[in-house]
Amino acid sequence: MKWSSYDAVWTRKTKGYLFMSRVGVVRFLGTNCDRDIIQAAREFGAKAEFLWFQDQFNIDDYDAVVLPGGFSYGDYLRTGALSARTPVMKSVREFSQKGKPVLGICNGFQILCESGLLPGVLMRNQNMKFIDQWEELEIVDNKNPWTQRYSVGQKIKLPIAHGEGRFFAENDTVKKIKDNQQILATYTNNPNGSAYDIAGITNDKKNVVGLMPHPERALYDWMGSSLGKGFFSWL
Amino acid sequence: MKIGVKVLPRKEVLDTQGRTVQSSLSENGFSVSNCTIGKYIVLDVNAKNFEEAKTQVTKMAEFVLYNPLIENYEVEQL
Amino acid sequence: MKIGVKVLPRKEVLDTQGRTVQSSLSENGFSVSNCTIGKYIVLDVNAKNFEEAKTQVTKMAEFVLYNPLIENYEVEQL
Amino acid sequence: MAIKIESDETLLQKFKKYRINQKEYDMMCGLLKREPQGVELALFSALWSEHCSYKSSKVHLRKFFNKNHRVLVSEGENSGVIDLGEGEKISFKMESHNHPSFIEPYQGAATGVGGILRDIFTMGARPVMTANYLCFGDKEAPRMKSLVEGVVGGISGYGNCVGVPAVTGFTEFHPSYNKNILVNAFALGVLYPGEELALSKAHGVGNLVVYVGAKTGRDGIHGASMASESFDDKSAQNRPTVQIGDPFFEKLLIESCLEVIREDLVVAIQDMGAAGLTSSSFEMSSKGQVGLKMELDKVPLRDSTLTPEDILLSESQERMLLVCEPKKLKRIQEIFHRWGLDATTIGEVLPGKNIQLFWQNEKICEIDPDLLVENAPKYERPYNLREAGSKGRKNRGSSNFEVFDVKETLEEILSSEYGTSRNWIFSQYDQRVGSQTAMDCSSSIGVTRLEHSKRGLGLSLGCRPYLMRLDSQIGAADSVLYPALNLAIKGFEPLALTDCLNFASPENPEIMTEFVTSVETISEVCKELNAPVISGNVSFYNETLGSPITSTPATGMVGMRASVENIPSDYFGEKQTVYLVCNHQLETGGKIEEMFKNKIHAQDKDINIKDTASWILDLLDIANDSNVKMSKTLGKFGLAYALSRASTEFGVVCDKLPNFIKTKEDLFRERMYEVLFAVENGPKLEDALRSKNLQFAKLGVTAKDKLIIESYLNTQLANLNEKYKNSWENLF
Ligand SMILES: Nc1ncnc2c1ncn2[C@@H]1O[C@H](COP(=O)(O)OP(=O)(O)O)[C@@H](O)[C@H]1O
Ligand SMILES: [Mg+2]
Repeated sequence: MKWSSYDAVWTRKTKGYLFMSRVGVVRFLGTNCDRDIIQAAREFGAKAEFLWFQDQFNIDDYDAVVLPGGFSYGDYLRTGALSARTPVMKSVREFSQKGKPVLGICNGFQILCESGLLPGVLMRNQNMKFIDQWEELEIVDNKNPWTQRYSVGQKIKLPIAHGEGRFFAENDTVKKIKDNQQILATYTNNPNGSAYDIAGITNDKKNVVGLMPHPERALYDWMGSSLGKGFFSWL
Repeated sequence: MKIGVKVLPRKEVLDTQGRTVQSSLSENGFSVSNCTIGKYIVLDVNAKNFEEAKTQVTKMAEFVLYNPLIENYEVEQL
Repeated sequence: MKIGVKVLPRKEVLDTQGRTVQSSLSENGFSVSNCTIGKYIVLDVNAKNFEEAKTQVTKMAEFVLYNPLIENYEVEQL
Repeated sequence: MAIKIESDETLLQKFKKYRINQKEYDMMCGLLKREPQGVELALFSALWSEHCSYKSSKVHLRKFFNKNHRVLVSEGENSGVIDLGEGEKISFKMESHNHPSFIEPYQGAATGVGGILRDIFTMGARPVMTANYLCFGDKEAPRMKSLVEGVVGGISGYGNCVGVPAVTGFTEFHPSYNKNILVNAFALGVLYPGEELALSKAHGVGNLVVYVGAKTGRDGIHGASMASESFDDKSAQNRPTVQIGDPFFEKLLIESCLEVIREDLVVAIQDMGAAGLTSSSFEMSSKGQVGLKMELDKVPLRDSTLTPEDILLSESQERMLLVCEPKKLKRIQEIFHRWGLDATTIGEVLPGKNIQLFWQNEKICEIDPDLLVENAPKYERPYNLREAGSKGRKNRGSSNFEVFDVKETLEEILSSEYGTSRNWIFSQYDQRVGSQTAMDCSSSIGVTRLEHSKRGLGLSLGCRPYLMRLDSQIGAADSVLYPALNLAIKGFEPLALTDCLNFASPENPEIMTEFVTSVETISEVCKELNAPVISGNVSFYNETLGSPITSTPATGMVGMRASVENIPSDYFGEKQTVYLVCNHQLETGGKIEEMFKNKIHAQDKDINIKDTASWILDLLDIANDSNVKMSKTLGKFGLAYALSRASTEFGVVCDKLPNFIKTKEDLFRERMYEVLFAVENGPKLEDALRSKNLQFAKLGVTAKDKLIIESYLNTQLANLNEKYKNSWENLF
């Protein structure tokens, strides 16, 4: 079976096909949330495996691709800049152009921006420091695969952990993002100076999503919140 | 040949680092009306003359060394 | 008056950023035999001439702009 | 034996350069039966330094209780290892980086984290949590604010990038650290079922010695011997090149080293820490009792002007040495290469037991490593037996401190650097990477979940310097009892301990007395708790121009709980009854000034270690069986402070205080030891406490948004919380 869009994955699930979605988790040098994502995806019944930054992959082999957080290439030069120019990103681009679901979390979000798959850029936090803390988010869009399990306006608690999470784009770009309903989620108390309190955005086709907070760190009550589940439970 | 690439934040972009340094300088009695902080990259390339080196380095800059959304760059010979 | 301060890692000190950027450039087919990455700071100071500005900026550099244990700096007029 | 005494200046100059004294020089000559030549003096200098040889502490460290059924390794390796019983093993250790952090706080602290992580993954364990123990000087002391900022920045910059969560820590301020701050880093790693330990013992004649990781530069040459003397005004001038840490390289090393270890490709592996290539190779060779040939010109260099001696002593970061069978080299190189790293053969294992060093095909040194490792000097430095009772206590101050207004005093404490939240520090640390953190730095212990079994590992750091200033025996006992108590009341059984003993000069008998007392006391408490000391580190010469730091035996205690679900919280919740459970040993405390600047008031009593340890283990049962919803240890500033910290959403209405609290002052005294428990089912807890004959008092029930303590205090929580959470930035 070959599936070309997230709708297909979704249909299969609702129709009760016995099917495991296949998730590719990209590992760059310095990625450090890779094992977390594998664990999260498997927890919800998906078949998850690593994709190596030096290798291109067959886009038909996966139903979704995740770019996990971390410090790829040590965040040197600019966050995400060196990773965005690795061979695996050619496949990720192709994958996303087919409308298949891509999620970039934290450093993954930065890489997606650097590679142009998402608009804008993530800059140093306003206070110039790394910030790890729990934040309340409001889900603004759920017409994309990754937040389909949430309702619009829903408030969820997720942890952030980044030094460069201040979303920036030129005025007309930001306006476009807003008008196109590409804002995925916003912070209730903006921790880093992000434009429009943006915590996450989608591309215009809504299959590519970037998010600064870490849903994989909020899967069970013992982690402090279980409201990050929705990002993976649809897989 | 040693080439320098100066990468500076564009004017319309908020330069948090520059702002922080400026306010720290002002607090300590230095008078600075503006402070902008960017990167300086020194590259050793194999080239016969500056022109040739500049062509090479410009390619690198366009490829990865700067992000046009937020930065400008200049190439100079060292 | 606009003054530029170039702050670069000292030679004997490991430049972690330069090391990684160089190898990434090489992997992408650019030939660079060395890459060093530092900061570039542009300061707007009130001074009659470069000499005066340089004196001011040198004080600032010693105060906060560079870390003498790991960096060197140069002041130039822009 | 007649030894030619080089009376000319060159020898004295050499002594100075290599930080060697005449007596030790004579010892070297005796062992070699000649004078050291060529690079030998450099080798001796490095390996006989206090830092590498533990020459002043070895005879005492041997006394540590360090074996029980769980312990797999507790001496002779990079880090200790215990077995958790369901196929998992863990390895943990704590290490100091005080001197480098004072010189260059960011890089010093960063490389401290890097170093301790290497000690852990060298054992084949994947690092899963870190913690840091920090002592700073008075915040108004010169450079202090920037030291705080730099140290925290360095730990954050390095730890976050390698991707190991920081789950707890400790931060204190006292003028004795003004010119000698303490930066101690802790790391813990796990070996999952079926994964084998890696060791550092070289063996197998013909096997290859392989150098992995970063190239060698001029970083930190003579660092080990520098770290083994006190600061003086000249230290600034003969600083070695600052070592720069590269967390990105470290991350690549972690992944690649674990991969080669998992594939069983290495015979031995060792990180290059203090005294770099010298100590790693000599220790591998000495432990395995095999010879090694090393071609120094094959060592990858960042700076081509390095001499063989520089190469031997460089402390460039992120480098490893390993020994492998020749047929496995190719696969090893493949793996490292995949991770963007180089693996270079620089030598081989030889028959016999000498180390032979070559430079451009010429043998420049041949020496038996045992002369440098096994035969390093061991000193029985003079010390006194600790005098029992009040005579042993140097710093007993008066007890007459006065509290005028409870609320005012409380607010003053909550907004001082001694009592305010460390949130400014730990919000800069990634506390959750790995997605296994069940309790982060905002809690009294750190907890990580074991991926395979779902059990929880708890971590609490010990040593409260103000108690060490009172009395080294009380302080040292507390540095094990307090973290054990913190763990027990959350349901974590104390398993084992690591320590980092920060002291001034061992040549000072008073300091040595505190050192010996600390080691013996820590060992005694560990034995009572059946929690052996499995690893540790000694840092001497923490003094500047003759003024010593507070003797600070920092510890890290690790405990285990059957599950990470429903761990008692640090905060009160709805409809809970609050109890104070106590086992009074002695009463200490006073106002902020007394505790942290001047002398501390204390009763003239000792801690009964046996009694306290068994009380702690009783509380462990209670915490696990009685549906405890909230628990908290009372520490500095006593009950009032603890209640205010536990009251975020819900406070408590204490209508009746126990009879040992009679005055406003009593609300701020620390009675070692007391804990708070809050439960929904009061009678059940009372029965359990009674059945164990534990002393307790009911304080009251929880209430939303307010804290009431008899007629002493009646306040809304918002204000207290605001003071606790947001004062740091006003202070620094
Ligand atoms: N340097 C540090 N790094 C990380 N966490 C820290 C650090 N210092 C303190 N903390 C956290 O702050 C909490 C409160 O600190 P403190 O008030 O000293 O201890 P306690 O909770 O035992 O009274 C600690 O439990 C610890 O988790
Ligand atoms: Mg070691």
